[in-house]
Amino acid sequence: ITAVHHDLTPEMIHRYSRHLLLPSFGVKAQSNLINSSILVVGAGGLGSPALLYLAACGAGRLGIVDHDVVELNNMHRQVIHTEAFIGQPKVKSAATTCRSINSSVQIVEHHEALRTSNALEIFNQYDVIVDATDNAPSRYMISDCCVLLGKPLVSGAALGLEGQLTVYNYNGGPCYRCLFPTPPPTAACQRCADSGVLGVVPGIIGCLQALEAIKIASAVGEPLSGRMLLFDALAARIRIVKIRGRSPQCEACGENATFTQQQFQEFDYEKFTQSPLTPSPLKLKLL
Amino acid sequence: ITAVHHDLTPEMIHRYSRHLLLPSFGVKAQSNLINSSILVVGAGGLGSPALLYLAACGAGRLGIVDHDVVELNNMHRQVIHTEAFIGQPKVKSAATTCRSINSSVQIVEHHEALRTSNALEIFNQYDVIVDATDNAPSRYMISDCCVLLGKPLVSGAALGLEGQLTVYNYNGGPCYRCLFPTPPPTAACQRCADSGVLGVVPGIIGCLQALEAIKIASAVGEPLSGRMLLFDALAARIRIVKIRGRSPQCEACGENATFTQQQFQEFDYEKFTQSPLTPSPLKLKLL
Amino acid sequence: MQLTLEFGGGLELLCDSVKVHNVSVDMPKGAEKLIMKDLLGWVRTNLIKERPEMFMKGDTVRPGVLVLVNDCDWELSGQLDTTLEEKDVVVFISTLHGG
Amino acid sequence: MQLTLEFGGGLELLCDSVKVHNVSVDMPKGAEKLIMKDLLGWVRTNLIKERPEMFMKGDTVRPGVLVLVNDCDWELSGQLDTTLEEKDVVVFISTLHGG
Ligand SMILES: [Zn+2]
Ligand SMILES: [Zn+2]
Repeated sequence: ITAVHHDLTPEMIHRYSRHLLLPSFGVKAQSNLINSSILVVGAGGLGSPALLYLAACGAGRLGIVDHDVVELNNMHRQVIHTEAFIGQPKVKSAATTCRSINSSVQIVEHHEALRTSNALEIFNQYDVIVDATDNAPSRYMISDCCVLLGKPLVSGAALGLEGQLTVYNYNGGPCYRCLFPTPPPTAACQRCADSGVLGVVPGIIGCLQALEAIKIASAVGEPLSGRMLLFDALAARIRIVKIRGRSPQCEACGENATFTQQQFQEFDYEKFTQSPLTPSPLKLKLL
Repeated sequence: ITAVHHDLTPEMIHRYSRHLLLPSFGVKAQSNLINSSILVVGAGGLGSPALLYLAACGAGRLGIVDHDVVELNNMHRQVIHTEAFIGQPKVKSAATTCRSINSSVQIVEHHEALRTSNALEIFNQYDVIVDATDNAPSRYMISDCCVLLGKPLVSGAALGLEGQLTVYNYNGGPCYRCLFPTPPPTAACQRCADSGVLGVVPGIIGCLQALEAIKIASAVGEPLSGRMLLFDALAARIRIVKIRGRSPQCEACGENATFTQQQFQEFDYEKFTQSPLTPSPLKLKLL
Repeated sequence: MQLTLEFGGGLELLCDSVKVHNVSVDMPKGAEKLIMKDLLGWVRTNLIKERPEMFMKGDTVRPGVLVLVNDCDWELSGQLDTTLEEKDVVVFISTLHGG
Repeated sequence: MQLTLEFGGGLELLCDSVKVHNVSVDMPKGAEKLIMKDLLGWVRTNLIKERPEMFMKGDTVRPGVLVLVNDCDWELSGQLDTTLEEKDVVVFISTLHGG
């Protein structure tokens, strides 16, 4: 390895040596990563593996937004949480695990629900946003906020035995509204809590989200922008398809879009999607 | 959910409720999983996420084989280990984390290097074997042992920014030797320690290994047998290709194969592949 | 015309939970080609067994459904006017929100 | 004949670290088809820049290399005798052992 100017301490050189050995990653990409900040919205099924790998890889500052507490029925998929944290805030539990695997990363706890009133201020503090939420209004809100602030968005979703992944608002690519200008009917917005999910499916999608966030933050490779990954766990089939580019007619990012931060703060995402941002839990009856 | 005979305790019904809700998984598959045993060979880059998700999902008994200790330069990818366990056995560290996320799973620690002298006895105790090792002789040894005992083998590999995944010796499908009857030249057998690996790449492959092991143990879906997944992280490309079936000429599993347990125990895998089973660590020099 | 139609993201529940359908679709009478508009009508009549409003709205797919012709978003090939060819693969997939 | 050749699992290092090559390969003189045996020779002459012994051994690929023609193991299509068609995609990939 040749001499390159870098900000790596001897401890970091040791810790990240397997990254530094890679010709296509190396000191430059690791330095980029260490100087970057990444926000993960949601410390649940997708956020758990995303946070584990983003902490391990050496992202400089890692933020976690979540308002929820750890429950026993999360633990089949939310592997960042331990039984000892049941009943405690997910943000606190996730931050504790992240710090235990990499004490050199700055972990920021945002223990609050993401709302139009706090999203701009929180997102402003990060370079890359990871959407690891579980409902339609959050997805529109997060995408719109990323468009307003010019932040790349790594978006993952998982339900049942399927998963989806893409990167929005990156380098001239589409935003969430370019693909989905009109919200789906409420009946089409099932969540894991209602319909179930095989735990390892968000595990796979969340790891892929971490990879895309790492690629963007370290400026290596080709992020999954303008493309979408579709994963079918039962059949073991994966498609990576080409999706539309930025829509000139998009109300958020289009040529004549007039959506302002002020309008964002007043926009009612729950009414727009006819779904709640923080749904009530389901009670399961099983004989 | 209708009444089905099952072995689930009320605590399990609560914990696995998102699996039980799934029409294509449900009580039957969860019961199969709880009554199954899975062995993960290697608690490193692939084994870390595989073990996390296999513990979380409720595999009844989960074995871990590894002889190594946790080092700082493992931590960028081996997210099951915490800094507190640096210098301690990986098996102990991994088992501690598994127990902390699911105390209802029986975790078995095999703190020893896998050798021809102990492999048959260890593998005999499990239904499904996960190969999460990092070298060629181990891969031949594990495959041969699975053929002798009739165990399905979920095989993953990762190096640099690429990963590979398939299921061997499952339901009439090929074994490792069917695909690779002759070992590659030593120069083609690079390991992560020599050549580097982006930490999240084994993360993704290890999660996919957990998924395939879950599908086999719970008897749902189509395991990746006779097919191989090829992953290119930098380009965000994935191919799932069709590979050859069982070879009639295979020395391990073919029609006229005469390979016995006795011969296995005497076979020199290090000489066969001209590579060590437990290679010496690399010293990295970085200016 | 032989086509492969795939449903995902929950849309398969509208077709007896079958994800992959290998089908033969005739050209509309008097027409020289089959376009996506024709295919949507055919799918609604022949494959959708329940809740058609979860598949279509007006003369196109409902909001939240992506349509892919040979792994490419139909917005890039002319949407309802996309001409189909022998052996094309058409995927209908509902966007997921879970996590 | 237009072909797409891809190298992976480290084999791209033998071709200036380029993974995907869109190439035009002529039929052998007097032959009516191009088979994999011909293509291997062409690749060795035109694309492999270093350590050819890491790509071939004798007249076939070295042990540990999988060859895929249109996403299908060449063992299923006749190995060295596989006939190539216009626009085929041929992947050469070295098996990985890391973890
Ligand atoms: Zn837009
Ligand atoms: Zn075999």
